[in-house]
Amino acid sequence: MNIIKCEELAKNYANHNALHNLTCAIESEKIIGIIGRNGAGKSTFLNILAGYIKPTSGSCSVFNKNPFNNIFTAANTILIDDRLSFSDYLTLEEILTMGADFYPNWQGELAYRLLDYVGLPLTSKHQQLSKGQMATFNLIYGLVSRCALTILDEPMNGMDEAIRTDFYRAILKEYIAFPRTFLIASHHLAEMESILEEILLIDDGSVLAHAPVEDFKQQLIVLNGPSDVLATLLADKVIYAQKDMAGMTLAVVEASSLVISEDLLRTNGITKSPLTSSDVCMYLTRKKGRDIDAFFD
Amino acid sequence: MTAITALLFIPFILILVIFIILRKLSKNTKKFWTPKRIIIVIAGYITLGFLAFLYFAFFYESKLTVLANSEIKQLESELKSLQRYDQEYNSSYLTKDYIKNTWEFKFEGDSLPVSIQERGNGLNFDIRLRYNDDIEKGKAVISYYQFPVIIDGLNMADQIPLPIVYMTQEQLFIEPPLENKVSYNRIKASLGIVDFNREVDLEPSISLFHYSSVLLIDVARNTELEDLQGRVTYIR
Amino acid sequence: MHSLTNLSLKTIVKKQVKWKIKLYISSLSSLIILQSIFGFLFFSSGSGSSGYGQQNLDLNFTIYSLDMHLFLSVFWAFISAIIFTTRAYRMDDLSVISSRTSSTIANTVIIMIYSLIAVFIMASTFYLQLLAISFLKNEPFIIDNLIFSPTLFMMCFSIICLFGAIGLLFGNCFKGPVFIKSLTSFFVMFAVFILIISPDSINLKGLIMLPNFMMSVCYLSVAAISFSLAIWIANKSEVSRT
Amino acid sequence: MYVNLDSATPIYIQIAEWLQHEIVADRLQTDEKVYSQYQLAELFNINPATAGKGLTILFEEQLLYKKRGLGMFVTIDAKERILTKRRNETLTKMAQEIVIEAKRLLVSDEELLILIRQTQEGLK
Repeated sequence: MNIIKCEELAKNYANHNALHNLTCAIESEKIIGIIGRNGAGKSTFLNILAGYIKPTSGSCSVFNKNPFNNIFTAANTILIDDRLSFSDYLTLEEILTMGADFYPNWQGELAYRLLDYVGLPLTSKHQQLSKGQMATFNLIYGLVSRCALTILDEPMNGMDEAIRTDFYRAILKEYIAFPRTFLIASHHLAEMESILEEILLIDDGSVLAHAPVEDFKQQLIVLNGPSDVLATLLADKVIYAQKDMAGMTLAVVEASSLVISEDLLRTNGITKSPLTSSDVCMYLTRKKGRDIDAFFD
Repeated sequence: MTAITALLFIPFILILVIFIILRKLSKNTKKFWTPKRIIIVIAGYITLGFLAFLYFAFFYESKLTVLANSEIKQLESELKSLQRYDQEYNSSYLTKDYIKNTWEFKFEGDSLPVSIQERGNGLNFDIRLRYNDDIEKGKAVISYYQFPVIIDGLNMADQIPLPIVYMTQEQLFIEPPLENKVSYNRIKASLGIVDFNREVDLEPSISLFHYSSVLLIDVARNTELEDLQGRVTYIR
Repeated sequence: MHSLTNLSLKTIVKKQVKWKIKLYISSLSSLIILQSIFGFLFFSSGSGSSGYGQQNLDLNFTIYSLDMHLFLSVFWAFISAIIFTTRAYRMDDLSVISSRTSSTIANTVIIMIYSLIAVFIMASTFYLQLLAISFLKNEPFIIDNLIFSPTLFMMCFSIICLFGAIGLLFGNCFKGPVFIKSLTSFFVMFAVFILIISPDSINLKGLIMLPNFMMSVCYLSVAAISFSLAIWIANKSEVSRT
Repeated sequence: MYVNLDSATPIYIQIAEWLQHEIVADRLQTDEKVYSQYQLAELFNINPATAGKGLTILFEEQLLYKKRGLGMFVTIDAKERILTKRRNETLTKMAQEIVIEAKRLLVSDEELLILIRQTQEGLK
């Protein structure tokens, strides 16, 4: 069952278009990584899903309803980002009491245990937390609220490595205990890859790829072989990146475009190796003909 | 226009400034001023206000009490009848209840010259002459009658100053009193802006007899009053 | 799939009111501070005076009425309501289940409750100020009417409420969609223009002549319209985080 | 006991391999219930769907069978099948690679056979 359906979603601001023609469908109870470069429109997309902003055109439905300013989607959605704020009259403990009052699936006990684990005193105020502590608290708040759609926008910003590892595991355990849809936007794809089921790659305001993690990874492959052989082989193919070195060529190409048997590759002295998903993202989103090296020549 | 603008905007700017200062300060005081404590303070403030109210309602003794509407009505009708009697030269309305002061003078002969001095606002009372058989010759009894004066619901009769009456060189001098300055604080739990504007169209809040006080000169029959100014009216 | 939470708008508003009434309480304390400061500044002057020069009696009444207190409360309500629509407060709403609509309805309820409390605070300041004057200045008072009449109470409440509603509407307008923003700016400029060109064209005397109760009804209906407009605009507005 | 994320082998294949290894090592006996996808997910800190894929591979190779509502169990001949498969596929493939590499390094067939024998001796 799809809980999110977006068609031709566009969001224009006065001076730029944050989203254009974004179409996607997200099934329920999956952990999905929302990946994209800075300014790709991830946050805009997530804000539309949370009902905070209204798309300029196109349709968006969450739980089969238009999320914009809708109390039903608001009750089942929580958006956690670094701008989450609470009244400065509330201590962390009171914030948790307030959360328990609003969210019906609230896990108060878990919240206390997690806060104790990370060593955040219940009496401190939200504004006085350090950046990492605040992110940790916000993430705990998002986890224990157990909303059917939990959107985490850069949840680990500012946290140290040990806590990040702990909390990826916490997200996974919470997901197993109470399956729900997680949308996690992050730049740290490599560290969270293992807990993801699917990856949604957004670039330039539209969806570039949406696939299960393994399929996503296998989209691109690296071929390494003699330059002349590869040159003929890849003559009409899209090459994402290429590096020539002493008669050998490294080329990143789309796996699906390569319809040659493994034996043939092997006999031609070409080796095929997979890429990590971060690399795949990087190559997919890199603008054609744009290479940082070019600026230093 | 400028006055109204100033009246409106100066407090407005002041309030804004206070608000900004408060918001700056509140950042530092939030640790102590938790919502619970603020609620206690507000409740305390309202309770104190209520206690102050109770004090005024039960323990505060006001020297002057505001007349009720029915009392005012009664006094007004009383004043009207007094006026009617006065127009008929009937002295029977001059009862002892209204006497505020009396002077007694002796003089020689059958005539009494009267000199009435008008200063400033002029005389604020009527002068009446009555031939009284009970009074022996060569004697004048002057009585000052003060009728109720209702200003803004208050009977101000007691505050009206006495005229200056004296006799020198066989002549009676009557002078208006020195001005009596009185100020009162009044508690009106109402909105002046609204009420004042409404009162403009209502009847004036001062009701008084044409002249609310009368100076009565009682002399024996056959005594002649030399009233050159013609201010004295005879009365039966 | 777990069943989805279905909370009615009413439930959410109730919960929001329950928390907001506690968290916004500092605005009431600022009213107390404001009134105390002004009560102290205009310690002895009273709200009005009237003089009579009759019968060689120079009579001067200093009248202590509620005008100044009401005036302050009205400004306070206006500014507080605008503050409720500022970024910091709106951001706090996002961390719990809410929509712009529910938050604005909750703010409406808060403004009404606070207006009611503000009338009590206003009355308290009035009596406390009188008490202070009677002790410190040792001047006697004449008590015309000490008790807030129910119609007066209602009128104070409705005026404070009205200005709170206008403040809320005003604040929401500038957070709303662009055309509402421009419409509001135009309206405000137009109003200021009219006020400068011919201040007499705005004549409220007819309204003042109405009895207190009718005036309250008028104020409350305008307040209701403002509140509804504010909620309507909120329903159309996006979350702006700038 | 963590999966190697940087490995070229996909995670679900690593899971399948790990389970096969457990069966071969007799830590998972015949007719014994294997880990559920959620247990695997927790164990390896991976997404349950990925773990499920690993189980599906084994199911499709008939190393596991399903009992409705109870989970997956090890089939009787699972260990046998794994061993056969490894012999047939894995070992053959490895042998192929050894032969190709030997050719590249200009090692003659005899030398290669001697090398294998020596290695076998050394491990005994």
